[in-house]
Amino acid sequence: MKARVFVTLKPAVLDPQGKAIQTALNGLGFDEALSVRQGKVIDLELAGDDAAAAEKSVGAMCEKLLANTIIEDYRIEIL
Amino acid sequence: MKARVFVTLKPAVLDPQGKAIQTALNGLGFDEALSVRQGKVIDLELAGDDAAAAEKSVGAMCEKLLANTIIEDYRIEIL
Amino acid sequence: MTNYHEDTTAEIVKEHGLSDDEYKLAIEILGRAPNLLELGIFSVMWSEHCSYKSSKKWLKTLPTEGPQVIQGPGENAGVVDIGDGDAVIFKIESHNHPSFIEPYQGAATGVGGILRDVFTMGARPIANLNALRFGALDHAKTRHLLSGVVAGIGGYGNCVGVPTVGGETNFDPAYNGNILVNAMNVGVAKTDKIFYSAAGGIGNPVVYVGSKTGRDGIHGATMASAEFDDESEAKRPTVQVGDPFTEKLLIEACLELMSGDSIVAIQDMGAAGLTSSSFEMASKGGTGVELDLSTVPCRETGMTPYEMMLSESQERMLIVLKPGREADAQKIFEKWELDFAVVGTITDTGRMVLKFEGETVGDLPIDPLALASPEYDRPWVEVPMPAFVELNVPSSVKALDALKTMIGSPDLASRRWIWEQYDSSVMADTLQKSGGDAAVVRVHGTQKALAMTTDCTPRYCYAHPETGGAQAVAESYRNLVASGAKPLAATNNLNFGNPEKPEIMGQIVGCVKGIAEACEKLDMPIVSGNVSLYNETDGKAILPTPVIGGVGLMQDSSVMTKIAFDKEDLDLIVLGSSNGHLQQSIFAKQILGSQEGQPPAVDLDKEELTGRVVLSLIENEMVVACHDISDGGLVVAVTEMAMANGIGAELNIDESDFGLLFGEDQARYILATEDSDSILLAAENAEIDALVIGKTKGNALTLASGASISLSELSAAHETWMPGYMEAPVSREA
Amino acid sequence: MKSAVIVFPGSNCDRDMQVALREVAGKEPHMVWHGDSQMPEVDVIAIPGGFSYGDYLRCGAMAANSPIMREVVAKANQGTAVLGVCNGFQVLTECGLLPGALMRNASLKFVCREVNLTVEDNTTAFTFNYSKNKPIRVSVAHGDGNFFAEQATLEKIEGEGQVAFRYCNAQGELVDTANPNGSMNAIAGIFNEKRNVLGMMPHPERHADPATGGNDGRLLFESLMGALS
Ligand SMILES: Nc1ncnc2c1ncn2[C@@H]1O[C@H](COP(=O)(O)OP(=O)(O)O)[C@@H](O)[C@H]1O
Ligand SMILES: [Mg+2]
Repeated sequence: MKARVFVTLKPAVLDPQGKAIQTALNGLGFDEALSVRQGKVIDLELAGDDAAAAEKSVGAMCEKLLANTIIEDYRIEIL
Repeated sequence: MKARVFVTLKPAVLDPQGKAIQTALNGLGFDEALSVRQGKVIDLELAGDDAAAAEKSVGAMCEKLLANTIIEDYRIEIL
Repeated sequence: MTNYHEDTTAEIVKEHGLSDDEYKLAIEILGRAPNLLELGIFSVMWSEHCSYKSSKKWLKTLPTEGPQVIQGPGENAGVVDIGDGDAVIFKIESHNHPSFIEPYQGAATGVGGILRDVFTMGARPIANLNALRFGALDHAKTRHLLSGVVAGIGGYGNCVGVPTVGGETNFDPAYNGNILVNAMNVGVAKTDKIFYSAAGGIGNPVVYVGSKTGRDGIHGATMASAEFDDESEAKRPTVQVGDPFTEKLLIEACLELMSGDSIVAIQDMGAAGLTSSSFEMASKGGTGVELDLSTVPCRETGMTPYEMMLSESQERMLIVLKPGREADAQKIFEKWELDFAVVGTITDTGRMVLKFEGETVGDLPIDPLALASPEYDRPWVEVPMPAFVELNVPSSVKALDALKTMIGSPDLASRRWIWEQYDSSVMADTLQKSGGDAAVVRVHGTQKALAMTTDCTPRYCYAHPETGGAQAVAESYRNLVASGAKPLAATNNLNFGNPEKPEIMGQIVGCVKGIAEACEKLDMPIVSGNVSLYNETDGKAILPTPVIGGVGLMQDSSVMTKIAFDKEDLDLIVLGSSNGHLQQSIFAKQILGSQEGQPPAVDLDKEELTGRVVLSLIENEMVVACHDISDGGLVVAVTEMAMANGIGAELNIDESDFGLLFGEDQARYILATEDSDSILLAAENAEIDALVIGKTKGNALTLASGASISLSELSAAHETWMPGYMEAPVSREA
Repeated sequence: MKSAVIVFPGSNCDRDMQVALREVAGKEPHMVWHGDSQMPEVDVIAIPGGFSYGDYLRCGAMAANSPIMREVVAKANQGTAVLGVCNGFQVLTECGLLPGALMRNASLKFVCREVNLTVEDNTTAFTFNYSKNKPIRVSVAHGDGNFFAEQATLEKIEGEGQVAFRYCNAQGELVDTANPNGSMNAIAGIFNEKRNVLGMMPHPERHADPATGGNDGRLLFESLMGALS
């Protein structure tokens, strides 16, 4: 069973990396890039095949390790 | 118009981050994590509202800047 | 008639880079046609990279011995005695091509590789240096390559916790398609705890430790062959990704194992991974080796013996243990969370036998293959000394304006933007980092310190290879001396174009000749090194770039000198002869637009003598600050000394004496002193020219005429060029 | 003063910390491996710099979850002095002993240079050998030292006087060019409320010997020595 976790900076947190990418894109002539934010995506291969259990366990992983909830939000997809 | 780009290491490329996360998860008792790979997700806010044009321009951004196609694959979603 | 194994075809043999003659020789050695796995092994063992087939003949002419040398070239790194039972172990290595393909990972894995060469021998790595060459500033890739390479070097070195303390950086259009990334590492070991790579002890276990093996770095050319058609080429990266965290664990685990007595031989898996490491260990030990490839820890499923033998996955080592020590060793590697597997045994057959899933999949004789690796005497033409060129300085040129232009130019501007991305003070023994002459790192827990530097002036080497080769060694010698260290020995990285062209071969021969003479005369034997050839794109070669990595010793680090003026009213003395040699200088290039003529002559007797005198003056504490004179000449050197601490100088030099101000005559040092009488006397006794050029004073640089420029103006020019260039917005054409 | 230095896989300033503590206290610190679950009885626990677990997910995140950190948190709550430097600071925020988070440097580049710091409070065990009016000079060497806290948290940190050090110029002025990483309010180090836990990005242990960079860092260890012996 597979799960995907998105970890993104909270909207209120400055994202210098996203900003740098946007500046670089604009510099390359991609003026259409109005704003850019960068996050992490973590793909997990999980034992078992109970989606609800997987969602719960991945949620615990996020709280414990995968995200720092002071600055980051996370979202889980069970695939 | 919004687009999302997933940038992931090609399957055969060593992913030290993923490996370290997996070891840490297992160490925390999440034995169900069998394998972990980490990638980037880049969220773009784009000018215009032509989905086909957006897809094309984001593809060009990926080739030029967002992904390192020597070691990374990318996938685009127009939202 | 040539014949082929059923696995292979003429096409596949060609893709492996073997010439017809080499293939015939392979058949002769085996007594049959090699299968694909064996062909792969021949190909990597006889590649330029592993066999040095074009350069071997000339490398043999380098001086490699001396009472201080414990181990010269031929092992993973050179070993030099520094007294009290301590040894310094060091080497330089190139990662040019990988860094051009993928600058971050290419440079990072270059650092990882050279670290392994050094700690394999029992040393704790204590310092990294890097010698970098990039293309034209307006070339589309230069900025991208430079930022990626610097981030990669920092990313790896910072994480493993070894300070990066020095290096050099040049730009020239000749490197547009072939940048140079040479990484040097210096480590310290106990002389009775040095580990070598010669296998021994029939029946001893061969152990694999570190990371798992993946399909990294297996050569693109071999992808087409039948074995691989089930996966697309896109999935088979030839770029290796470095894992500095694992390297750090590997260092600690290996040093922990080395503190006991379980190891017979140890070798890192570098280029050509498992093949060259096992081959070299067996060949050096005069033994055979049998490997069971089914036991190799693999990162991916379905890996073939061919892939395992040729993989260049990073952070791996091969160890021959004493019998019965497997469990002890395993415990250490498990503590550090590293893979550990017994993969084979040492045999007395003199052959390498490869087993996989119970079958023999390869069987090759070791010595015949290793010793028969080709050695070429490639044709070469001597590069003559260019004609003397008279350079006239137009009256419109003003010395201090020229100085400001030069000090803020890409050739001489500060590299702070680079070195601030490197952790230079971790390990808390760095006494002197980037920004001066040599870097100086204390031998932990002692008063001793090691000085280290990398040097090469490619424009001199191009003008006249023999002079340029000697100059690189001489400059390295001077940088060590100027910091107060006695030069000990050197490593070298020979970067050139295609050796099959007689004029390129002529550059190689000339540079090696110059290096050999200089190392002999300056008593800096070459103890290790690396050769990187075929640095060409579209038939255009790089400038000949034989980088010298010099190492020196200070018995008492409290005598160390720096370049900074630390007070006013110090006398400034130039030691050595100033003849006003402007040809091939930065002044000629930047101000006169000339890149013609002869490089400055290198008089090795004078170098040796002047260095010896300067060192004794430093050791007798007569010198407050010291700097050698190199790129840019005397006034550039004074400016660097002044900017380092914001204290200026009044020079009694004529504004129009361009030869004295900017000439690049060799064998010269600037000394700042409170004891000029003693220095002048010492110079007179040694029959060395000495010239009092002025005093430290104020916060400007002033010439005899009263013409003056403030240090803040000079510093601004010096410091702003690189950040300005690197941080400028990406251009639309890029 | 009895001390312990926690060693994680990937720590690389553990020896530097060990030397500084040994030199000042005249006693060999305990080097405590991350897998150990027993913490020796000590007066101060130091979490050194480096790249624990490669810092691959987020700096300090994995180390914060290691068994030994449960012990460190327990000791800190009982009042033992805890010093986290660089990666150690990141670990302390990740495990909740200190507020806020350390993000990528604003320049997006690793930065190693000497910086000047104001000493905001010289009444603590860590700082009482410092003067409030004289900036100190130590090195930073990090890629993720950009201190961030939500507005309310930041106000609380400031209001309670929990800021230990700020980046300043040689004259002690808080100017943007002196801030090497973009930290909010130029924060270089903070205390917990009880002032027994200090996290800081700059490396005092690299400045505990005049030969390698002066004595300004040593004074921190001497303060501890004075307060805890
Ligand atoms: N790539 C680099 N990495 C680290 N330090 C560098 C690098 N390039 C230049 N430097 C530093 O910049 C200073 C000036 O370099 P260089 O002009 O080559 O010195 P020198 O002329 O004394 O050999 C030296 O201290 C050198 O160590
Ligand atoms: Mg020099």
